[in-house]
Amino acid sequence: MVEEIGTNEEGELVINMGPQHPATHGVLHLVVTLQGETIKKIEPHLGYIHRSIEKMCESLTYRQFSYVTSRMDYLSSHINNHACAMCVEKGLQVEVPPRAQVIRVMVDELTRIASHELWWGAMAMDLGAFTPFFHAFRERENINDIMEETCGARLTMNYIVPGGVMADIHPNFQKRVKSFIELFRSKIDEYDELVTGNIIFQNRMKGVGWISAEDVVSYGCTGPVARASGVHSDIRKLFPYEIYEKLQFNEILETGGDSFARYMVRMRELRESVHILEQLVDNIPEGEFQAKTKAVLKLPKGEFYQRVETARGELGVYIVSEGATTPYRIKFRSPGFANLSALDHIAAGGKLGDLVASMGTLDLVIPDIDR
Amino acid sequence: MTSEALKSTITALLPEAVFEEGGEWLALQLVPEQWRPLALQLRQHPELGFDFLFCVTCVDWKTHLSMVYHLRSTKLGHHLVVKVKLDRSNPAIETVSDIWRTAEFNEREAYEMFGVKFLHHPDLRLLILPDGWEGRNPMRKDFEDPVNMIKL
Amino acid sequence: MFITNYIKEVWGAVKSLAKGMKLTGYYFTHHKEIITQEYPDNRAELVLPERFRGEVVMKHDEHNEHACTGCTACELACPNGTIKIITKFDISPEGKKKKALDTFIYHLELCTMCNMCIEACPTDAIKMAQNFEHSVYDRRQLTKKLNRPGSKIREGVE
Amino acid sequence: MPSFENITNAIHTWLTTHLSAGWAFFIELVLVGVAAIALFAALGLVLVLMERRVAAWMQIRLGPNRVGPKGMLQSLADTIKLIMKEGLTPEGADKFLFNVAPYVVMIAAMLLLAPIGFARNLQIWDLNIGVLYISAISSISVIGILMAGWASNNKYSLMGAMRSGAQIVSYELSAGLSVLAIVVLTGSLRISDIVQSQETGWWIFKGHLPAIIAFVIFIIAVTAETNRAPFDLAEAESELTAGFHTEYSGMKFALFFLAEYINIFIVCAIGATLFFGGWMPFHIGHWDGFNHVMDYIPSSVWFFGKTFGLIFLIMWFRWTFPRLRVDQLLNLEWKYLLPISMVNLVLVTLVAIKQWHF
Repeated sequence: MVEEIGTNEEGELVINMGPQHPATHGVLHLVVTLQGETIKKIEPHLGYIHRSIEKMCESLTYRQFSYVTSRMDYLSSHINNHACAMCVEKGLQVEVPPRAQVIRVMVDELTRIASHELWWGAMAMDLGAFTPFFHAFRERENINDIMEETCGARLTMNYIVPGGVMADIHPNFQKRVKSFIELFRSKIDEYDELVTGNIIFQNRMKGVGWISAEDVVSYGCTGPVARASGVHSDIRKLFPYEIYEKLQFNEILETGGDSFARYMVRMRELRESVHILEQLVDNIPEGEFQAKTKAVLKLPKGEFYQRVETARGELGVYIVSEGATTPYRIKFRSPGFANLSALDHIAAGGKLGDLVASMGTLDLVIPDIDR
Repeated sequence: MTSEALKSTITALLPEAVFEEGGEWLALQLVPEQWRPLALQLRQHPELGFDFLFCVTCVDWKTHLSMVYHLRSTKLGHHLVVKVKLDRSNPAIETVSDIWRTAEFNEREAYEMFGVKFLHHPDLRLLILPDGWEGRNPMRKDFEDPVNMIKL
Repeated sequence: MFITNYIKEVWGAVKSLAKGMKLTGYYFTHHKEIITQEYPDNRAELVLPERFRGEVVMKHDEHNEHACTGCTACELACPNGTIKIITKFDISPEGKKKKALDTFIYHLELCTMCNMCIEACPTDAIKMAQNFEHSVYDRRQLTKKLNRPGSKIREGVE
Repeated sequence: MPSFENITNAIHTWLTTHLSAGWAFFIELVLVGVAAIALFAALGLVLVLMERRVAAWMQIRLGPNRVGPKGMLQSLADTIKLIMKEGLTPEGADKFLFNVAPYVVMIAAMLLLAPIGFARNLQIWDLNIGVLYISAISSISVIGILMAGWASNNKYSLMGAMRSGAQIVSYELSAGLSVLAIVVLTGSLRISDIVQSQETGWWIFKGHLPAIIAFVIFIIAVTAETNRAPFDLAEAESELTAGFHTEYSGMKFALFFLAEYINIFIVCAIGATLFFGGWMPFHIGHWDGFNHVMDYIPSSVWFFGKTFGLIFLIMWFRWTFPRLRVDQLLNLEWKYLLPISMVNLVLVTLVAIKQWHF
């Protein structure tokens, strides 16, 4: 006969969501305590794909280590490489040529769009709508093609290197980006028709997974999660790097603090990224795409911290150098890790279905958390 | 607030504070006992208001460990780096997870990777490593995995 | 008042649902929007951009000559030990000993296509091929020897 | 033109002339059973293929295109795969209930086939309480789902089954009430009477607004009753992995899968019968010429055309909408559908009494 299904003394049901579960987008393991359908507690268990990238980087040279970081948050691999490259440049005090800076920002924004696209499709799928996933991938495919042509790979490009970019842009790059912008502007309205306005979707999202501005800061959430609660956290605005200072764009802020606000922040960021691309696509300055650097890079003794805004929030690269060719200690402050720590706070008290919505809007990428 | 002003405000709170020059941001060197009382002050002092702990790092210096806390004030926009020197054989420091909630996970990570004990931490368990791993700290410099080490 | 609000609410809900259905209905009836690529069938027209990084190959010209001097720059640049270069000593006609390439071993199973070896190569001897169909039944086949049998270094490459 | 009536009558006469009445009746029963199972198998294959095709086209994909011409044999290949698979029974499961549950669901679906009129004079059992019979039997499948969920000894399965129980029991109400609207208009529970009453026009046209409201409620309620998206909470793969059939594999899973599609077919057939006249061709009042032209299209084509139209509608829902949350699902039923359908029933009664319908 059936044994009593594992309830604890209070009659709460403990279920393991993951490590293989459709809603966790990877090998995240959540131990969820439920009372009926209501969530009492969520305990994340990590480490299923922990590769100890920080330790690996200690044995790689300053030129080599950034390729590993593509494998952290693989959806914004360019931006990870960018952070590493800038941190090394900060140590070497290398001036990056303006052409390289513009190219870097452009691929960053393309990556951000691609990442948000995938998030949008995957989140709609979490809520049970399958079609948006394919529609999102259609546009993401365009970005991947652009990346493939210029950077040589589709996901983990290793294109941004210390000193600039690995290769000059492909002759077709500008043309293709322009046609992508045109296409994307029309498709993004379709997204709103299909998902944003949908009454079922809005009911699933509004008022779900609310987090206050104080808690956002206390939990260290950054990126769209923080901005949805009205906290200024866009590194591109707060501590501008590269050419972001000279660009016209808005930091997207919402005040709702719930899943719908987080959704809207990302949807509006898509438009904002397209706006940035529009400003740059015809204004790529001529010149070198890479600064002259030594063959073997050696950072002076000291500590260097560089942060960038990835699609998920603030990524910090902290290098402790002893003056050798390899970093002594390297730490990645990953946005996903902090966002995940708030999950218990955000989703407890909601329904099981709300957990999926909250998790979807936190936009967790597990390799980013597990590093 | 400029780093000079920060320096004087912090010196008023903790006269024996040792500052470190040369970095991007003002850095402060502490011993473990000084850390928690100062942390409370840093969080609550109206002129400091460090409400965002954005990076928690542990560094193994072979002779000792040091915890590095990167702090920022979201309202006032200034930064502070706090470095706490720990004994390598028995590293222990008070937790700050009730002051900054983000520290809870970061301290758990530092606990398993470096073996730093965070006193009064609400839930100091392994987060990343598999159960039964206790005792070996993979991120320390002298750690060698007998099974999976690829030497280059 | 309550009734009008109620009806408005229901009407708005139905309208939002109809909007979505209109979109999916559009795609259902417009098959030219289909983006599926039937992969193994479209091999002929599947052209990858020349920068695509599939695997490392060594360039050989028609005389079966390559440009690799065996300097091991690529081996050093590689972050995961993908490349192993075995050198030998050639005796030049003048009787001088000269270091030269014996075997260029490339572990495709370890390679992450980061392009660092290509960047590091001073003589432009290796390049990335646009081949991506790497699956084999025996992983020993993934360890490749890049210099062709009987090949030698091109004249004038130092 | 050979109609189904002629065929069935010919078989009947042939059997009664060659055999005693009892044997003839028995053989007829067997024939009907074989026909029903054959129909099930055929429907399963067609509907699975249709679902995949609809999904693919809405998702700008090609859909099945490898097995057979244009992927037509895809669902056959799936069936073979599922038959070959090992049917696992998890340890700690209640073996008897676990194995019996898919058959309960399947048998409930099969029983529903009896009173449906597929074409003119082609009906397995024209019983006088046809509509009542359908509402009664369709509630049985929830028992099978609850059995599956409970016996699996899996928390996800249990939660899925519980959700399904709450959902089917509540949506039964508004489905029943909207069916009742047509019963009020017709004045009979017999399916053949309901179809016959639509000779001068389908109820959705004749019954004014109340019939349309009843139809909308009916289609929402049956979508929920068959556990289809956006009401697929019992399976909700992003929350409960696969809900009540998480632990099922092989042929037992295939039975659940098939039962889902058969249920869709049946509820759509009922919807087509009640609101669109079943096998009744499209007739307008007393335009005899027009009606006569319409009669040339065989009645089975009308029936299957309407049914598949409704099935497509339900598939369209599935591939467009996100899923509701469990409390919203119950809210929708108890706060919106049930009050509306009750008011609607009053309206329908008024229409029926005052003879306002055509």
